[in-house]
Amino acid sequence: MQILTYVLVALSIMSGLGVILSRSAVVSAMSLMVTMFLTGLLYFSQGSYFPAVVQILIYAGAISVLFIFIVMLLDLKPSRVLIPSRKIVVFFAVLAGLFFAFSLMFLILPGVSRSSLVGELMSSEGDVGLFNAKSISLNLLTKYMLPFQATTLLLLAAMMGAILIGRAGRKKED
Amino acid sequence: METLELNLNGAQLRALLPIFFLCAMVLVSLVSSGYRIRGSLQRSLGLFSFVVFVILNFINLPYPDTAILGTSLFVGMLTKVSSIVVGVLAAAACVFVDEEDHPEWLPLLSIAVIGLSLLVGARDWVSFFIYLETFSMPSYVLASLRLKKDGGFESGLKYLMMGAFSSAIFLLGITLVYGFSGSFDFLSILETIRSANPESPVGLLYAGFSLIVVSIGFKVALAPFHMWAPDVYQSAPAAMASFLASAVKFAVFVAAFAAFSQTGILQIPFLQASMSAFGILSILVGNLMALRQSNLRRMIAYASVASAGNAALVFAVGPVGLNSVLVYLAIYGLNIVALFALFEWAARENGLPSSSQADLGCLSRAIRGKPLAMTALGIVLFSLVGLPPLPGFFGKFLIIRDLLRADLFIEAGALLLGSLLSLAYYLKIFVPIALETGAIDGKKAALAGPSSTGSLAGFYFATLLLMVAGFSLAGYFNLVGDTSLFLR
Amino acid sequence: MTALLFLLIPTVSSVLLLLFHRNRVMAQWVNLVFNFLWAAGLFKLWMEFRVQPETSVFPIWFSWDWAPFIGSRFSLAIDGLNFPLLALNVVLSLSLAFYAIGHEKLSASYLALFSFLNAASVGSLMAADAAAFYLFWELMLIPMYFLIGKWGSKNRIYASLKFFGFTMAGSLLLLGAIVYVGLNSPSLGWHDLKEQRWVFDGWFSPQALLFLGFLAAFAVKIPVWPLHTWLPDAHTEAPTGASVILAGILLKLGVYGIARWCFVLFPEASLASSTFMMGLGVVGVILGSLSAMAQKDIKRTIAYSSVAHLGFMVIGLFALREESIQGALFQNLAHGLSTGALFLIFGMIYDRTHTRELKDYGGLATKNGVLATLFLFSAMASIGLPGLPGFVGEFLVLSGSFVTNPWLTILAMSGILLGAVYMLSAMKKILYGEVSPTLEAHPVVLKWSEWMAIAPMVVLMLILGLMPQGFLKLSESAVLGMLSVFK
Amino acid sequence: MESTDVAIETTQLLRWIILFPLLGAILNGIILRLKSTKLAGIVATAASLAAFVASFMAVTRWGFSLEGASLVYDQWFMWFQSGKVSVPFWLEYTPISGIMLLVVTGIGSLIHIYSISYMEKEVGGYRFFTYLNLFLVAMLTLVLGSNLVTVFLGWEGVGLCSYLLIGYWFTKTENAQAGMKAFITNRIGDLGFLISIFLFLAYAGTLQIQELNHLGPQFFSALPSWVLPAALLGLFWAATGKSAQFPLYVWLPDAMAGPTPVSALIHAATMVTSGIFVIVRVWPLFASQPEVLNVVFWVGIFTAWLAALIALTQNDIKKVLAYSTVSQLGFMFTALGAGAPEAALFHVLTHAFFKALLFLGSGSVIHGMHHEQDMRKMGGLAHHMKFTHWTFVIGTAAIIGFPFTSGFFSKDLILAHALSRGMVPYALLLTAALMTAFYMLRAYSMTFMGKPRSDAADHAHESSPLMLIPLGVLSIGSLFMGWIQTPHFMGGGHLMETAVKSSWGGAEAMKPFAEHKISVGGEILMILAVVALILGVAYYSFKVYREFQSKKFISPAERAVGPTTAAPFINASQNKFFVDEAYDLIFVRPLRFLSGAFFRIVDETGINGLLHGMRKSLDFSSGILSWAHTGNVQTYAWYLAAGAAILLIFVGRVLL
Amino acid sequence: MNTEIYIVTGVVLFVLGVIGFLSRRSALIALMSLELMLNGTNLCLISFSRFHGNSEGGSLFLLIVLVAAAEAALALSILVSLYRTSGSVDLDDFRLLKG
Repeated sequence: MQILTYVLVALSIMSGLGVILSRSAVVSAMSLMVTMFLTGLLYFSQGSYFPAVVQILIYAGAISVLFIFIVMLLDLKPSRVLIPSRKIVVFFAVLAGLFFAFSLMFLILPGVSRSSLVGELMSSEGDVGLFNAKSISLNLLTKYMLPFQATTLLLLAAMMGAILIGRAGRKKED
Repeated sequence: METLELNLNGAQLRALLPIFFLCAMVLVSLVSSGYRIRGSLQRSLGLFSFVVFVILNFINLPYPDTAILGTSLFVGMLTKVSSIVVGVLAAAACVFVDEEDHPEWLPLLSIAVIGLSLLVGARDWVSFFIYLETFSMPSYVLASLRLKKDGGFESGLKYLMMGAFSSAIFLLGITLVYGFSGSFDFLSILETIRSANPESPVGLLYAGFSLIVVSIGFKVALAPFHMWAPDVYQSAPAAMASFLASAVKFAVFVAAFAAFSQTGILQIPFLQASMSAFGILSILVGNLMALRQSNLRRMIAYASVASAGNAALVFAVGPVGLNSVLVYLAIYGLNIVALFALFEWAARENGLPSSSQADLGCLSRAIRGKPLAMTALGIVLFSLVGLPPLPGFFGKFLIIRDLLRADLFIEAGALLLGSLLSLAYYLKIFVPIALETGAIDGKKAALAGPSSTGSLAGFYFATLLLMVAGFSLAGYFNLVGDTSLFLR
Repeated sequence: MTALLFLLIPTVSSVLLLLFHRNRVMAQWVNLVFNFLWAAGLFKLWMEFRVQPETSVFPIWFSWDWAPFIGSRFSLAIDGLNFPLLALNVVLSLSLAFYAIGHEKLSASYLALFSFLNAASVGSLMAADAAAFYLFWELMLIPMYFLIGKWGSKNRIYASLKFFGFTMAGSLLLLGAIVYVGLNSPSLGWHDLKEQRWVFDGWFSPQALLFLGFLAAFAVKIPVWPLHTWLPDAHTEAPTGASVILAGILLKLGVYGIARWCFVLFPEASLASSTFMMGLGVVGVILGSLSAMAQKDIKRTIAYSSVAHLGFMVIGLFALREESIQGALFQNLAHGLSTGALFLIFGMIYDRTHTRELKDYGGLATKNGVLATLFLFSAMASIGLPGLPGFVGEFLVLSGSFVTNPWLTILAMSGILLGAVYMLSAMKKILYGEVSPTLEAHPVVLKWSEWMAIAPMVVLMLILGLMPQGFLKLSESAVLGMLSVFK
Repeated sequence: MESTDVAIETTQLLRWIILFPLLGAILNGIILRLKSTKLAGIVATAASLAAFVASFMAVTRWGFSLEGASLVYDQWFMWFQSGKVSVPFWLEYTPISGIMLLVVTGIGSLIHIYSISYMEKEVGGYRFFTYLNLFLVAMLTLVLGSNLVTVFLGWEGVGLCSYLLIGYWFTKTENAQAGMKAFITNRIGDLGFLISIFLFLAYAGTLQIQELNHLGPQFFSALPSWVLPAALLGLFWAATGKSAQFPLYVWLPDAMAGPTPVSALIHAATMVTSGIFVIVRVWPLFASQPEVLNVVFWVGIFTAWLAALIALTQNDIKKVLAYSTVSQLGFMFTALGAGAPEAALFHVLTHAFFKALLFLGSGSVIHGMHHEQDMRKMGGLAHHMKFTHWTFVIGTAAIIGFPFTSGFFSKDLILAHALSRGMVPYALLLTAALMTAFYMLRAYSMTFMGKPRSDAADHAHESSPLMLIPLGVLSIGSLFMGWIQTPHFMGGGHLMETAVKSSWGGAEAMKPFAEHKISVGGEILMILAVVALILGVAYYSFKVYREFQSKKFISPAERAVGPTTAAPFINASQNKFFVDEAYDLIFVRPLRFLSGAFFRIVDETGINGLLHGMRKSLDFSSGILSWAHTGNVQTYAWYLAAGAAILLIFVGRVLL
Repeated sequence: MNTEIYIVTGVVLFVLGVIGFLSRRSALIALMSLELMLNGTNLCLISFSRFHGNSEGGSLFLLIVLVAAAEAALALSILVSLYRTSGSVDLDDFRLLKG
């Protein structure tokens, strides 16, 4: 089980690398989808089945596909990661990223390993009732009712924006 | 398993009434924009809905504080006052909305107002995040409402990408905090911190808090996370830009202040210090950058970075500083709205389609020989500079008082220095308008542009509101009394 | 109530004058009427002031709870320290109202700004509350900024910015200090603040820093060397009226402010800084005089002479003796009148010739003997000829400071000599010799209103010079009361 | 007033002495502003005469010797008072004031009368008379003032009037320049006066002259030892300015640019002697400080010598008289320095008469010559201007000390006192007296003897009676004034001595120097020798210059003094020993340079430069910042990420 | 299985996203990197939630998915329009507003 988890972790990181390293947007989008999927599997591996399902259905299934659609739609030429003027950008980006990672790890790991967080996750069988679709939905419908409702407004706004902007982009062609 | 508790009692319903009303108005305006009704009508509708929103909040003022659905909304004095301010700012922005704009601005603006007024009442990070997104999403659209004109796409894309990026950082932050405490609730987090033992993974907590601070810094455009602000303030439609620069900044600041003080961020000296460090940096960067701008809106954008810095300094004071942040930013917001309206009007007078490219010559060509407008401009600018008895002075005064009370001399010094630097560009505005007598380079285009009366009205309206705000300060302090009441 | 009335008259007039922005002449007359009204207000003030008991310390005449949330009441008070300056302000303003009559450039908005400036300056003189004081202190900047920037001469925009920037820099420190001073006080009122005693042990102690904060604003305004470089520019570029008020009232507010606020609130720090500030005063006197000699521009010369004279006042203040402070306060009036008159008279000449260059002048005494005499009279008053007010002020200042620090005083006395050098050189060039082509081309013939403008100043100078005792008595108890904090 | 056993008498008479001329000045200058110079002159003269009458009344009332120790005050009003400084505007009568009053108003009135005619052709001459009256006001204030500040008021007032009158013909820049020079040089001196005032105020606490006299040396000996000498030297320094002593005498010759009556009144008879007058008023203090007196003494001798040397070669008649005045003032200071205030004041009195006479005489000549002042163009005027000639002779006789004229008595008194201080000073002073004889006879001969050397001289006319009457009156004074104070062996008057001694409000002055007794015979012998010498020199000079011809005497002084080896010296003398040039080089130019340098270095480069530098650095830093704002969204995000990373690192550092 | 590995994975994914966002020239890929960041966050969130044994993290996870979808939709619509108007989705091309 543990080995499986390590394999999944390694794979997901590799596919994550694929997202940011590939020359072609299509490859990136596919890698993204794979990463999403692998992450879903990671959820499974720790027993969070409902999130895992959601992840695979919505993320890997919908959002990634949306990206792929757009990539197809735009018909982009493969872009090089390293073109001369961008070397410096890449360098600084990697630098910032490494610093970010380093400092995060530096802060998190000692705490995590020192504390009560160390140890087994609760076994996947014992507490299915606690951590399933129902409990999550209960939260959303009681405690987080208001934010949950607010997301409708959020989605409405996003929808209006997409329509508005999409229409405007089309107008140009007319 | 908690019991399903969805019954709202009367008090809670009344507390929610303004929000409900605005939600209803979102639908109404959505319909009206679908029918492409006349711009001026849409404007009136907007004005109506925000004025009613403000009135409803006013009516709510005397009622006792109400918590709704646990931690997701707390309707207290702070929430109500902030809602009033946000509503007023939105109404002021409504007055000079461009009639040619897509009528969808109204539902979007209403959603943003809802998000902002909820944000202040959020008492857990989940709600906070969602409310944050609730106003962010329409903001992205509002920023790119101009679309192809004036770099609307570009600024919209930048704003959206940056917003999403900072949201991701914010999310990581609350995730880490959650990892530490196992809860999103502000007060429980504070409890966990209080009961933390040496074994507790405080690194998680601190890392989370830091990331939250950074992303909030982004939202209120603190240096060095401010760079989106000039682009957006310049290229969004004037009214929307003024809303983003005033109401959003106000509400996020106040909400962040409330959240930070309740969840214990303001009890951590280092984060307080880093907040004020960002503040000092903002003051320097904002003022210095504003010095070299020729585009009026860009200049004001940088100036607003500096003002955000002023407000950020108060974080170093701790929870007692809330009142001064609130007053300062509310007044500042009115100033900004007035200025944006004025710029829009000046651009129209010059036959420009919008004020995105308005410069000083443009403004002075328009305003010369109009004593009333010049007086109002004087009031607004000197209020920004912080000259008494204009309202801007009191805001600054309160901030300085808080800073000095906490013996934060460097911060106070930075604020004063910033005020001095800001003189250079605020006074520059007067030069071609009131001081030079010769003709101004460039010429006034034929008046082919859209009508300008709305923007002028917006300018006067905002200036009037500014003065009213100044006069009602005493009443406001009577109302809220002791500042410690503010935070429960 | 009278104090409020006195404050409201110029305020109201500034608003009303705007109504006449289409009719310049009308506005000028209305302005004159308002100034007479103001003078009447002063008279009423005087009648009430006269019967006020001498023992009362800075008695409050008017109070209004305007901003309780910052602990401030809008209160106005009058005692012997500020009353003479109020009177001076009225006199100068009346003079300028006469001067404005028939002047082509002085439009309604100019006059309105001017009235506004008047309101602000008397407001800051009367304010008995730190926040109210700061309010008026800052309000003075706005009209002055526009007066210089709009109605000034060629370099006016630079000058107005410099003026605003310098003053604001000082004011902001003042603001910081005011805020801090009020933190533990029941209110920002002068009387409450006076009761506060701040710790003074070394220059980083609270009292010292607060003192410096207050001092910064006043030192810029005075201006104390080396903060003076805004003054020559502002004076030179400003229109005549603004120059007169700048020299006559605004600079004086710095001196007044130090006496009113710095000394009373921070006695130990004042005492400790005495020698240093006197030293700065001396440097101001000497370098101001030397710089005045080097100028080729007449208004600049007069401006630098102000730097030197105000240096004397600084010396007098910080000598911290009754006679020297009295002298400084009296010098306030004397310098206000003499330098005001110099600016006014030269302004009238400038209105006709449009040049400030010394080399363009000569032989004015041939063309207009009376004006030349008055010009010379003012110059003599300015360099402290006995019998004219400048002497009394300088004499008292130096006689006081001589006791405190004889060496600095002797150094400062060189200013008396240098003053004569630059002033008389300038006078020689302007008044005497052959008539210059400029004056030949532009005859300087004054209107009746312009004579009316000069007259009150000259008469007052004579009265002050020969019978200063009444004015000294006026401020005596206030100064003594102020000095009592040092014991 | 401090309580003394001195009786105080109050009066209101004294103020009228000042008020009359003031009224005259106001009438002339402000109210009437008459077109006719003559009428204006009459108004002014009336005012002056009224003052003379009032002075006369005062003198007759109190005389030249106050009984016992009484003080006469006119307690007019409190000028100003604050803290320790109390300056009442009181007037005080003392016997020496009485003498000065008579001199000032008397000679003043004569000169007013003279001016009516002298200035009759002036347009707007009312200005002149206003200034003259104002001068009287100031001078009388100086004389009557009861405390040092009131005296200072008069002191500066006369300076102002002198400034105005020297520059009266202001269209010529040189005249205005001369006025300014006078004023500024005097101001240099005035600083000493002020320092002295401040010292008295700080240490003695009073400025009333009689109180200071009463405090006396005993009081001051309790103070730091430098206080009194410093204060007195300050006063003396002021006196060197006002009374034209080395080093501040340079203004007086230039002051001759003014109208001649002014030179007579201000720069010969009255104002320039005020330095001596003031010193005499506080004599009890001076008498206690022999060191200070020594300074006074040597400065006096040096000045007398130097000025006489310069006067030897001057060709401008007024310049000769001016340097002569400086020289004579030097005599007076020598007298003071020798501890003989009465001698000094006596010489003041006689000098006032004969020098005024000489000036008015030269004025008459100049008037007759149509404003020609160069003696080389005169000659033979004795025939054309008989009356003027004879009065000039009397004046010359008086100044060179012709026996039994006024100058004879006063000068011999001074010489006698100088002798008591040693042979060297005596010899020096005597030389100066001999030089006086030489240059005066030279001036006389060149002007009146020989043949006319120009058309103007040929057609010179005698002046009007209005100008001649004052000449006559002054001649009488010059001849007989000496008899009021004669040597002891002659047994005559000693009015000066008594007047001076009773002018200190009852305070006693010690004798600063040991008396040097000379036998009466020796004294007579000495006087005779002196007279003989003087007359010899005078005759030589007369002989040499009687036949002076301008063509022949290109450098007349060269011929006079003898061989060519002296040429550089003559050149130097003619050029006033380059003192003006030296001052220009040492003081004026450096000052001008300093002013420019300070202005440029401190103000423009320093402070303004700093400001501009600050602005530039702001521009520069905002330029750098602007470069950081690339406009690329990824840069923006980079700052966000980097900011977060840095914050995290700092958190880590703080935390762990 | 301990939580550590999941957290580390989440953070690494997040940082990979950051690097991608900062360095890739194509706006599209930058947006994908953004999704990667959110994905990393989600992983952390779920792990923490799982660890603490309460479902709050799961609730937030759902909401994040929702927001991410909305953001992606809006961003992509802007991108499409941009591509249509300017023919490019390169971020380097959009720097009219600067300084």
